[in-house]
Amino acid sequence: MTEVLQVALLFLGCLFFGLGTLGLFRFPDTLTRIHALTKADNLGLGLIVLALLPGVTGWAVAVKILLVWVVALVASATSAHLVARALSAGEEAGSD
Amino acid sequence: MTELWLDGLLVCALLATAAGALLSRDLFRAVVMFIAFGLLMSLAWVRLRAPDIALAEAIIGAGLSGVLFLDAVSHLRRRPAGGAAEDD
Amino acid sequence: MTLPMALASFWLLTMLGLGLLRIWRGPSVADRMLAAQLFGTTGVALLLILAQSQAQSALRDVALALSLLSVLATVAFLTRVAGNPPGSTDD
Amino acid sequence: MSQERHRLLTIKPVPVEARDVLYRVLFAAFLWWVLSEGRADSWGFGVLMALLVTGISLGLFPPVGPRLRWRRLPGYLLWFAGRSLLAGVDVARRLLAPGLPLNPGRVTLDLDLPDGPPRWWLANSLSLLPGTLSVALHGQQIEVHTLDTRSDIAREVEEARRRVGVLYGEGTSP
Repeated sequence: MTEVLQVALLFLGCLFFGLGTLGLFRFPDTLTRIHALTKADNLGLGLIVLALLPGVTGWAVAVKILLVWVVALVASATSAHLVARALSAGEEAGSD
Repeated sequence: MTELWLDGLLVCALLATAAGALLSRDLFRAVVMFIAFGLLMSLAWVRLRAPDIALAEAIIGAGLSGVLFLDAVSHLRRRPAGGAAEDD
Repeated sequence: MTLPMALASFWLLTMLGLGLLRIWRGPSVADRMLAAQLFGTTGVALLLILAQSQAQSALRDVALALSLLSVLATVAFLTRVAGNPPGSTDD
Repeated sequence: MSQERHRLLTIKPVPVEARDVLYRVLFAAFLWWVLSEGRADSWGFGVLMALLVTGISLGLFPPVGPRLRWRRLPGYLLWFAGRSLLAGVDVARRLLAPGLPLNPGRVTLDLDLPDGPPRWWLANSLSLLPGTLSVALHGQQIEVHTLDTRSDIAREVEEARRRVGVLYGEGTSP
Protein backbone atom coordinates (compact mmCIF):
# COMPACT_ATOMS: atom_id res chain seq x y z
CA MET A 1 0.00 0.00 0.00
CA THR A 2 2.74 2.42 1.02
CA GLU A 3 4.65 1.35 -2.04
CA VAL A 4 1.79 2.23 -4.38
CA LEU A 5 1.35 5.61 -2.72
CA GLN A 6 5.08 6.25 -2.97
CA VAL A 7 5.20 5.51 -6.69
CA ALA A 8 2.09 7.64 -7.24
CA LEU A 9 3.62 10.61 -5.42
CA LEU A 10 6.89 10.18 -7.31
CA PHE A 11 4.96 10.14 -10.58
CA LEU A 12 2.96 13.24 -9.67
CA GLY A 13 6.13 15.05 -8.63
CA CYS A 14 7.76 14.25 -11.96
CA LEU A 15 4.60 15.36 -13.73
CA PHE A 16 4.73 18.79 -12.10
CA PHE A 17 8.44 19.14 -12.90
CA GLY A 18 7.55 18.39 -16.50
CA LEU A 19 4.80 21.02 -16.41
CA GLY A 20 7.20 23.61 -15.01
CA THR A 21 9.60 22.98 -17.88
CA LEU A 22 6.73 23.03 -20.38
CA GLY A 23 5.67 26.38 -18.96
CA LEU A 24 9.18 27.66 -19.55
CA PHE A 25 8.59 27.09 -23.26
CA ARG A 26 4.88 27.67 -23.69
CA PHE A 27 4.21 30.83 -21.69
CA PRO A 28 4.61 34.06 -23.64
CA ASP A 29 6.77 36.34 -21.47
CA THR A 30 9.31 36.19 -18.67
CA LEU A 31 6.96 37.09 -15.82
CA THR A 32 4.41 34.40 -16.69
CA ARG A 33 7.27 31.92 -17.04
CA ILE A 34 8.31 32.77 -13.48
CA HIS A 35 4.78 31.87 -12.34
CA ALA A 36 4.90 28.49 -14.04
CA LEU A 37 8.40 27.64 -12.89
CA THR A 38 8.13 28.54 -9.20
CA LYS A 39 4.70 27.06 -8.62
CA ALA A 40 5.02 23.83 -10.59
CA ASP A 41 8.59 23.02 -9.58
CA ASN A 42 8.10 23.62 -5.88
CA LEU A 43 5.00 21.49 -5.87
CA GLY A 44 6.93 18.81 -7.74
CA LEU A 45 9.76 18.94 -5.21
CA GLY A 46 7.24 18.76 -2.36
CA LEU A 47 5.55 15.68 -3.81
CA ILE A 48 8.91 13.97 -4.34
CA VAL A 49 9.90 14.75 -0.74
CA LEU A 50 6.61 13.23 0.44
CA ALA A 51 7.29 10.16 -1.70
CA LEU A 52 10.72 9.76 -0.10
CA LEU A 53 9.46 10.16 3.50
CA PRO A 54 8.35 6.52 4.06
CA GLY A 55 11.81 5.27 3.14
CA VAL A 56 13.89 7.32 5.59
CA THR A 57 15.93 5.80 8.38
CA GLY A 58 14.93 8.04 11.27
CA TRP A 59 13.06 11.11 12.45
CA ALA A 60 16.04 13.41 12.00
CA VAL A 61 16.41 12.39 8.36
CA ALA A 62 12.70 12.97 7.75
CA VAL A 63 12.94 16.47 9.21
CA LYS A 64 16.09 17.05 7.18
CA ILE A 65 14.53 16.37 3.81
CA LEU A 66 11.53 18.48 4.82
CA LEU A 67 14.02 21.22 5.74
CA VAL A 68 15.63 20.93 2.30
CA TRP A 69 12.19 21.44 0.77
CA VAL A 70 11.46 24.49 2.95
CA VAL A 71 14.83 26.03 2.09
CA ALA A 72 14.20 25.40 -1.60
CA LEU A 73 10.74 27.00 -1.28
CA VAL A 74 12.10 30.13 0.36
CA ALA A 75 14.99 30.26 -2.08
CA SER A 76 12.86 30.06 -5.20
CA ALA A 77 10.17 32.42 -3.89
CA THR A 78 12.90 34.93 -3.09
CA SER A 79 14.63 34.62 -6.43
CA ALA A 80 11.29 34.79 -8.27
CA HIS A 81 10.50 38.03 -6.47
CA LEU A 82 13.98 39.45 -7.11
CA VAL A 83 13.92 38.63 -10.82
CA ALA A 84 10.41 40.10 -11.16
CA ARG A 85 11.50 43.27 -9.39
CA ALA A 86 14.61 43.62 -11.50
CA LEU A 87 12.50 43.19 -14.65
CA SER A 88 10.06 45.91 -13.68
CA ALA A 89 12.85 48.24 -12.53
CA GLY A 90 14.57 47.67 -15.87
CA GLU A 91 11.37 48.55 -17.74
CA GLU A 92 10.90 51.73 -15.78
CA ALA A 93 14.47 52.79 -16.42
CA GLY A 94 13.92 52.08 -20.10
CA SER A 95 16.84 49.68 -20.39
CA ASP A 96 16.91 46.01 -21.47
CA MET B 1 19.90 -0.90 -17.53
CA THR B 2 18.04 2.27 -16.61
CA GLU B 3 21.08 3.37 -14.64
CA LEU B 4 23.20 3.03 -17.76
CA TRP B 5 20.76 5.30 -19.62
CA LEU B 6 20.86 7.74 -16.72
CA ASP B 7 24.65 7.93 -16.81
CA GLY B 8 24.65 8.19 -20.59
CA LEU B 9 22.25 11.11 -20.48
CA LEU B 10 24.38 12.77 -17.80
CA VAL B 11 27.48 12.47 -19.99
CA CYS B 12 25.64 13.95 -22.97
CA ALA B 13 24.36 16.87 -20.87
CA LEU B 14 27.88 17.46 -19.51
CA LEU B 15 29.33 17.58 -23.02
CA ALA B 16 26.53 19.88 -24.17
CA THR B 17 27.05 22.37 -21.33
CA ALA B 18 30.82 22.30 -21.71
CA ALA B 19 30.50 22.99 -25.43
CA GLY B 20 27.92 25.67 -24.74
CA ALA B 21 30.15 27.45 -22.22
CA LEU B 22 33.11 27.36 -24.61
CA LEU B 23 31.35 28.27 -27.84
CA SER B 24 28.85 30.88 -26.69
CA ARG B 25 29.59 34.35 -28.02
CA ASP B 26 27.40 35.98 -25.40
CA LEU B 27 29.48 36.00 -22.22
CA PHE B 28 26.51 35.98 -19.88
CA ARG B 29 25.12 32.89 -21.57
CA ALA B 30 28.51 31.24 -21.25
CA VAL B 31 28.53 31.92 -17.51
CA VAL B 32 25.05 30.46 -16.99
CA MET B 33 26.13 27.44 -19.03
CA PHE B 34 29.16 27.12 -16.77
CA ILE B 35 26.93 27.18 -13.68
CA ALA B 36 24.79 24.44 -15.24
CA PHE B 37 27.95 22.49 -16.01
CA GLY B 38 29.05 22.76 -12.38
CA LEU B 39 25.74 21.35 -11.22
CA LEU B 40 25.84 18.46 -13.67
CA MET B 41 29.45 17.76 -12.74
CA SER B 42 28.38 17.56 -9.12
CA LEU B 43 25.72 15.02 -10.16
CA ALA B 44 28.40 13.09 -12.01
CA TRP B 45 30.48 12.89 -8.82
CA VAL B 46 27.37 11.65 -7.05
CA ARG B 47 26.98 8.86 -9.60
CA LEU B 48 30.65 8.00 -9.11
CA ARG B 49 29.92 7.61 -5.38
CA ALA B 50 32.09 10.53 -4.28
CA PRO B 51 29.68 12.67 -2.23
CA ASP B 52 32.41 14.80 -0.68
CA ILE B 53 33.72 15.90 -4.07
CA ALA B 54 30.11 16.44 -5.16
CA LEU B 55 29.63 18.81 -2.23
CA ALA B 56 32.80 20.74 -3.08
CA GLU B 57 31.83 20.90 -6.75
CA ALA B 58 28.30 22.15 -5.97
CA ILE B 59 29.63 24.89 -3.70
CA ILE B 60 32.69 25.96 -5.66
CA GLY B 61 31.68 25.13 -9.22
CA ALA B 62 27.99 25.98 -9.30
CA GLY B 63 28.08 28.57 -6.51
CA LEU B 64 31.18 30.62 -5.87
CA SER B 65 32.90 30.64 -9.24
CA GLY B 66 29.55 31.35 -10.91
CA VAL B 67 29.21 34.47 -8.78
CA LEU B 68 32.79 35.51 -9.52
CA PHE B 69 32.22 35.08 -13.26
CA LEU B 70 29.01 37.10 -13.12
CA ASP B 71 30.96 39.84 -11.40
CA ALA B 72 33.64 39.71 -14.09
CA VAL B 73 31.04 39.90 -16.88
CA SER B 74 29.45 42.96 -15.30
CA HIS B 75 32.85 44.67 -15.12
CA LEU B 76 33.47 43.89 -18.78
CA ARG B 77 30.08 45.32 -19.71
CA ARG B 78 30.70 48.55 -17.90
CA ARG B 79 33.84 49.12 -19.99
CA PRO B 80 32.73 48.95 -23.62
CA ALA B 81 36.23 49.88 -24.81
CA GLY B 82 37.62 46.67 -23.32
CA GLY B 83 36.42 44.58 -26.24
CA ALA B 84 33.65 42.82 -24.34
CA ALA B 85 31.35 40.55 -26.30
CA GLU B 86 28.27 42.22 -27.66
CA ASP B 87 25.02 40.92 -26.34
CA ASP B 88 21.67 40.56 -28.03
CA MET C 1 18.23 1.56 -7.35
CA THR C 2 14.56 0.69 -7.62
CA LEU C 3 12.99 1.08 -11.02
CA PRO C 4 10.57 3.93 -10.18
CA MET C 5 13.40 5.96 -8.67
CA ALA C 6 15.68 5.31 -11.62
CA LEU C 7 12.92 6.35 -14.02
CA ALA C 8 12.21 9.47 -11.96
CA SER C 9 15.89 10.48 -12.01
CA PHE C 10 16.03 9.87 -15.74
CA TRP C 11 12.97 12.06 -16.25
CA LEU C 12 14.34 14.85 -14.07
CA LEU C 13 17.65 14.77 -15.94
CA THR C 14 15.73 15.05 -19.21
CA MET C 15 13.98 18.14 -17.84
CA LEU C 16 17.42 19.58 -17.03
CA GLY C 17 18.41 18.97 -20.64
CA LEU C 18 15.38 20.92 -21.83
CA GLY C 19 16.29 23.70 -19.41
CA LEU C 20 19.64 23.92 -21.21
CA LEU C 21 17.76 24.76 -24.38
CA ARG C 22 16.08 27.68 -22.62
CA ILE C 23 19.46 28.93 -21.37
CA TRP C 24 20.83 28.78 -24.90
CA ARG C 25 17.85 30.46 -26.54
CA GLY C 26 17.29 33.11 -23.87
CA PRO C 27 16.10 35.53 -25.16
CA SER C 28 16.51 37.88 -22.21
CA VAL C 29 19.04 37.72 -19.40
CA ALA C 30 16.23 37.07 -16.89
CA ASP C 31 15.09 34.01 -18.86
CA ARG C 32 18.55 32.52 -18.54
CA MET C 33 18.56 33.20 -14.82
CA LEU C 34 15.17 31.52 -14.59
CA ALA C 35 16.53 28.41 -16.25
CA ALA C 36 19.35 28.45 -13.70
CA GLN C 37 16.68 28.49 -11.00
CA LEU C 38 15.05 25.47 -12.64
CA PHE C 39 18.43 23.78 -12.48
CA GLY C 40 18.61 24.44 -8.76
CA THR C 41 15.19 22.99 -7.89
CA THR C 42 15.49 19.98 -10.20
CA GLY C 43 19.02 19.30 -9.01
CA VAL C 44 17.82 19.28 -5.39
CA ALA C 45 15.06 16.79 -6.24
CA LEU C 46 17.54 14.57 -8.10
CA LEU C 47 20.02 14.65 -5.22
CA LEU C 48 17.35 13.72 -2.68
CA ILE C 49 16.24 10.77 -4.79
CA LEU C 50 19.83 9.61 -5.31
CA ALA C 51 20.60 10.04 -1.59
CA GLN C 52 17.91 7.54 -0.77
CA SER C 53 18.37 5.09 -3.61
CA GLN C 54 22.16 4.99 -3.25
CA ALA C 55 21.93 5.06 0.58
CA GLN C 56 24.42 7.93 0.84
CA SER C 57 23.28 10.35 3.49
CA ALA C 58 25.99 12.86 2.56
CA LEU C 59 24.06 13.68 -0.60
CA ARG C 60 21.37 15.33 1.49
CA ASP C 61 24.01 17.83 2.58
CA VAL C 62 24.81 18.48 -1.07
CA ALA C 63 21.10 19.08 -1.72
CA LEU C 64 20.88 21.52 1.19
CA ALA C 65 23.99 23.41 0.07
CA LEU C 66 22.64 23.59 -3.48
CA SER C 67 19.29 25.01 -2.43
CA LEU C 68 21.04 27.66 -0.35
CA LEU C 69 23.49 28.57 -3.10
CA SER C 70 20.92 28.84 -5.87
CA VAL C 71 19.83 32.17 -4.38
CA LEU C 72 23.41 33.38 -4.35
CA ALA C 73 23.68 33.22 -8.14
CA THR C 74 20.39 35.09 -8.57
CA VAL C 75 21.40 37.81 -6.14
CA ALA C 76 24.78 38.18 -7.85
CA PHE C 77 22.99 38.45 -11.18
CA LEU C 78 20.66 41.15 -9.86
CA THR C 79 23.21 43.31 -8.14
CA ARG C 80 25.81 43.08 -10.87
CA VAL C 81 24.54 42.16 -14.30
CA ALA C 82 20.93 43.36 -14.31
CA GLY C 83 22.36 46.83 -13.81
CA ASN C 84 19.69 48.44 -11.69
CA PRO C 85 20.32 52.15 -11.84
CA PRO C 86 21.27 53.35 -8.36
CA GLY C 87 18.26 54.42 -6.33
CA SER C 88 15.79 52.38 -8.35
CA THR C 89 15.44 49.77 -5.65
CA ASP C 90 12.89 50.70 -3.08
CA ASP C 91 13.78 48.89 0.07
CA MET D 1 -4.06 57.37 12.20
CA SER D 2 -1.41 57.99 9.60
CA GLN D 3 1.21 58.60 12.25
CA GLU D 4 0.20 55.44 14.02
CA ARG D 5 0.57 53.65 10.70
CA HIS D 6 3.94 55.14 10.09
CA ARG D 7 5.13 53.95 13.46
CA LEU D 8 3.93 50.46 12.65
CA LEU D 9 5.60 50.46 9.28
CA THR D 10 9.17 51.11 10.33
CA ILE D 11 11.53 48.38 11.43
CA LYS D 12 12.60 49.02 14.96
CA PRO D 13 14.72 46.64 17.03
CA VAL D 14 13.19 45.83 20.38
CA PRO D 15 15.16 44.99 23.53
CA VAL D 16 16.39 41.40 23.56
CA GLU D 17 14.51 39.32 26.07
CA ALA D 18 15.57 36.11 27.76
CA ARG D 19 12.98 34.12 25.80
CA ASP D 20 14.43 35.37 22.49
CA VAL D 21 17.79 33.91 23.47
CA LEU D 22 16.22 30.70 24.71
CA TYR D 23 14.15 30.18 21.56
CA ARG D 24 17.15 30.76 19.34
CA VAL D 25 19.40 28.41 21.29
CA LEU D 26 16.72 25.72 21.16
CA PHE D 27 16.16 26.27 17.46
CA ALA D 28 19.90 26.10 16.72
CA ALA D 29 20.20 22.89 18.74
CA PHE D 30 17.24 21.44 16.84
CA LEU D 31 18.92 22.38 13.56
CA TRP D 32 22.10 20.65 14.69
CA TRP D 33 20.13 17.50 15.51
CA VAL D 34 18.56 17.60 12.04
CA LEU D 35 21.78 18.35 10.16
CA SER D 36 23.73 15.63 11.96
CA GLU D 37 20.82 13.27 11.21
CA GLY D 38 20.35 12.41 14.88
CA ARG D 39 23.88 11.16 15.61
CA ALA D 40 24.59 11.21 19.32
CA ASP D 41 28.40 11.37 19.21
CA SER D 42 28.69 14.98 18.06
CA TRP D 43 26.71 16.86 20.68
CA GLY D 44 29.74 18.43 22.38
CA PHE D 45 30.56 20.29 19.20
CA GLY D 46 26.84 20.76 18.54
CA VAL D 47 26.17 22.67 21.74
CA LEU D 48 29.15 24.92 21.04
CA MET D 49 27.84 25.63 17.53
CA ALA D 50 24.32 26.28 18.78
CA LEU D 51 25.61 28.95 21.19
CA LEU D 52 27.82 30.49 18.52
CA VAL D 53 24.97 30.58 15.98
CA THR D 54 22.67 32.19 18.54
CA GLY D 55 25.23 34.92 19.21
CA ILE D 56 25.74 35.61 15.50
CA SER D 57 22.01 35.60 14.71
CA LEU D 58 21.26 38.05 17.53
CA GLY D 59 23.94 40.33 16.11
CA LEU D 60 22.75 40.09 12.51
CA PHE D 61 18.99 39.82 13.03
CA PRO D 62 17.98 41.44 16.31
CA PRO D 63 14.33 40.84 17.21
CA VAL D 64 12.07 43.44 15.59
CA GLY D 65 8.45 44.47 15.96
CA PRO D 66 5.69 41.96 16.50
CA ARG D 67 6.78 38.43 17.31
CA LEU D 68 5.84 35.35 15.39
CA ARG D 69 3.33 33.20 17.29
CA TRP D 70 4.81 29.76 16.89
CA ARG D 71 1.63 28.02 17.94
CA ARG D 72 -0.21 29.50 15.01
CA LEU D 73 2.38 28.34 12.49
CA PRO D 74 0.89 24.86 11.83
CA GLY D 75 -2.48 26.35 10.92
CA TYR D 76 -0.84 28.79 8.54
CA LEU D 77 1.30 26.09 6.95
CA LEU D 78 -1.70 23.83 6.45
CA TRP D 79 -3.62 26.59 4.67
CA PHE D 80 -0.52 27.49 2.67
CA ALA D 81 0.11 23.89 1.57
CA GLY D 82 -3.46 23.56 0.35
CA ARG D 83 -3.35 26.85 -1.56
CA SER D 84 0.04 26.17 -3.13
CA LEU D 85 -1.19 22.78 -4.33
CA LEU D 86 -4.06 24.65 -5.93
CA ALA D 87 -1.55 27.10 -7.44
CA GLY D 88 0.29 24.25 -9.14
CA VAL D 89 -2.97 22.80 -10.46
CA ASP D 90 -4.03 26.25 -11.67
CA VAL D 91 -0.80 26.71 -13.62
CA ALA D 92 -1.14 23.17 -15.01
CA ARG D 93 -4.71 23.84 -16.12
CA ARG D 94 -3.74 27.00 -17.96
CA LEU D 95 -0.74 25.34 -19.54
CA LEU D 96 -2.59 22.34 -20.86
CA ALA D 97 -5.67 24.18 -22.11
CA PRO D 98 -5.39 24.51 -25.89
CA GLY D 99 -6.15 28.25 -26.01
CA LEU D 100 -3.57 29.13 -23.31
CA PRO D 101 -6.09 31.11 -21.20
CA LEU D 102 -3.85 33.90 -19.91
CA ASN D 103 -4.52 37.52 -19.26
CA PRO D 104 -1.37 38.65 -17.47
CA GLY D 105 -1.14 42.04 -15.87
CA ARG D 106 -0.12 43.94 -12.80
CA VAL D 107 -2.19 45.00 -9.86
CA THR D 108 -1.18 47.41 -7.10
CA LEU D 109 -2.92 46.98 -3.78
CA ASP D 110 -2.87 48.79 -0.44
CA LEU D 111 -1.14 46.98 2.34
CA ASP D 112 -1.12 47.85 6.01
CA LEU D 113 1.25 45.25 7.35
CA PRO D 114 4.20 46.06 9.63
CA ASP D 115 7.51 46.34 7.83
CA GLY D 116 10.11 43.62 8.25
CA PRO D 117 9.43 39.90 8.68
CA PRO D 118 5.60 40.07 8.28
CA ARG D 119 6.00 41.66 4.85
CA TRP D 120 8.65 39.18 3.81
CA TRP D 121 6.32 36.36 4.80
CA LEU D 122 3.55 37.87 2.75
CA ALA D 123 5.64 38.64 -0.32
CA ASN D 124 7.21 35.18 -0.38
CA SER D 125 3.90 33.43 0.28
CA LEU D 126 2.16 35.36 -2.47
CA SER D 127 4.70 34.18 -5.04
CA LEU D 128 3.62 30.61 -4.35
CA LEU D 129 -0.14 31.21 -4.13
CA PRO D 130 -2.49 30.78 -7.11
CA GLY D 131 -2.17 33.42 -9.78
CA THR D 132 0.00 35.90 -7.89
CA LEU D 133 3.67 36.86 -7.96
CA SER D 134 4.91 39.68 -5.78
CA VAL D 135 6.86 42.19 -7.85
CA ALA D 136 7.66 45.05 -5.50
CA LEU D 137 6.82 46.59 -2.17
CA HIS D 138 6.40 50.36 -2.39
CA GLY D 139 5.87 51.87 1.04
CA GLN D 140 2.30 50.95 1.93
CA GLN D 141 1.50 49.30 -1.37
CA ILE D 142 2.33 45.97 -2.89
CA GLU D 143 2.65 45.40 -6.62
CA VAL D 144 1.55 41.96 -7.74
CA HIS D 145 1.84 40.32 -11.14
CA THR D 146 -0.99 37.99 -12.00
CA LEU D 147 -1.64 35.35 -14.63
CA ASP D 148 -5.23 36.45 -15.05
CA THR D 149 -6.43 39.94 -14.17
CA ARG D 150 -10.03 38.70 -14.39
CA SER D 151 -9.62 36.51 -11.31
CA ASP D 152 -10.21 38.01 -7.88
CA ILE D 153 -6.65 38.96 -6.98
CA ALA D 154 -7.64 41.41 -4.27
CA ARG D 155 -9.42 38.70 -2.32
CA GLU D 156 -6.47 36.31 -2.60
CA VAL D 157 -4.03 38.97 -1.35
CA GLU D 158 -6.42 40.07 1.41
CA GLU D 159 -6.80 36.48 2.62
CA ALA D 160 -3.03 35.96 2.69
CA ARG D 161 -2.53 39.31 4.41
CA ARG D 162 -5.08 38.41 7.07
CA ARG D 163 -3.42 35.06 7.75
CA VAL D 164 0.05 36.60 8.03
CA GLY D 165 -1.44 39.19 10.40
CA VAL D 166 -2.86 36.42 12.58
CA LEU D 167 0.52 34.70 12.52
CA TYR D 168 2.01 37.87 14.00
CA GLY D 169 -0.51 38.17 16.78
CA GLU D 170 -3.31 40.22 15.23
CA GLY D 171 -6.71 39.55 16.69
CA THR D 172 -5.51 38.72 20.17
CA SER D 173 -5.73 40.81 23.28
CA PRO D 174 -2.23 42.16 24.00
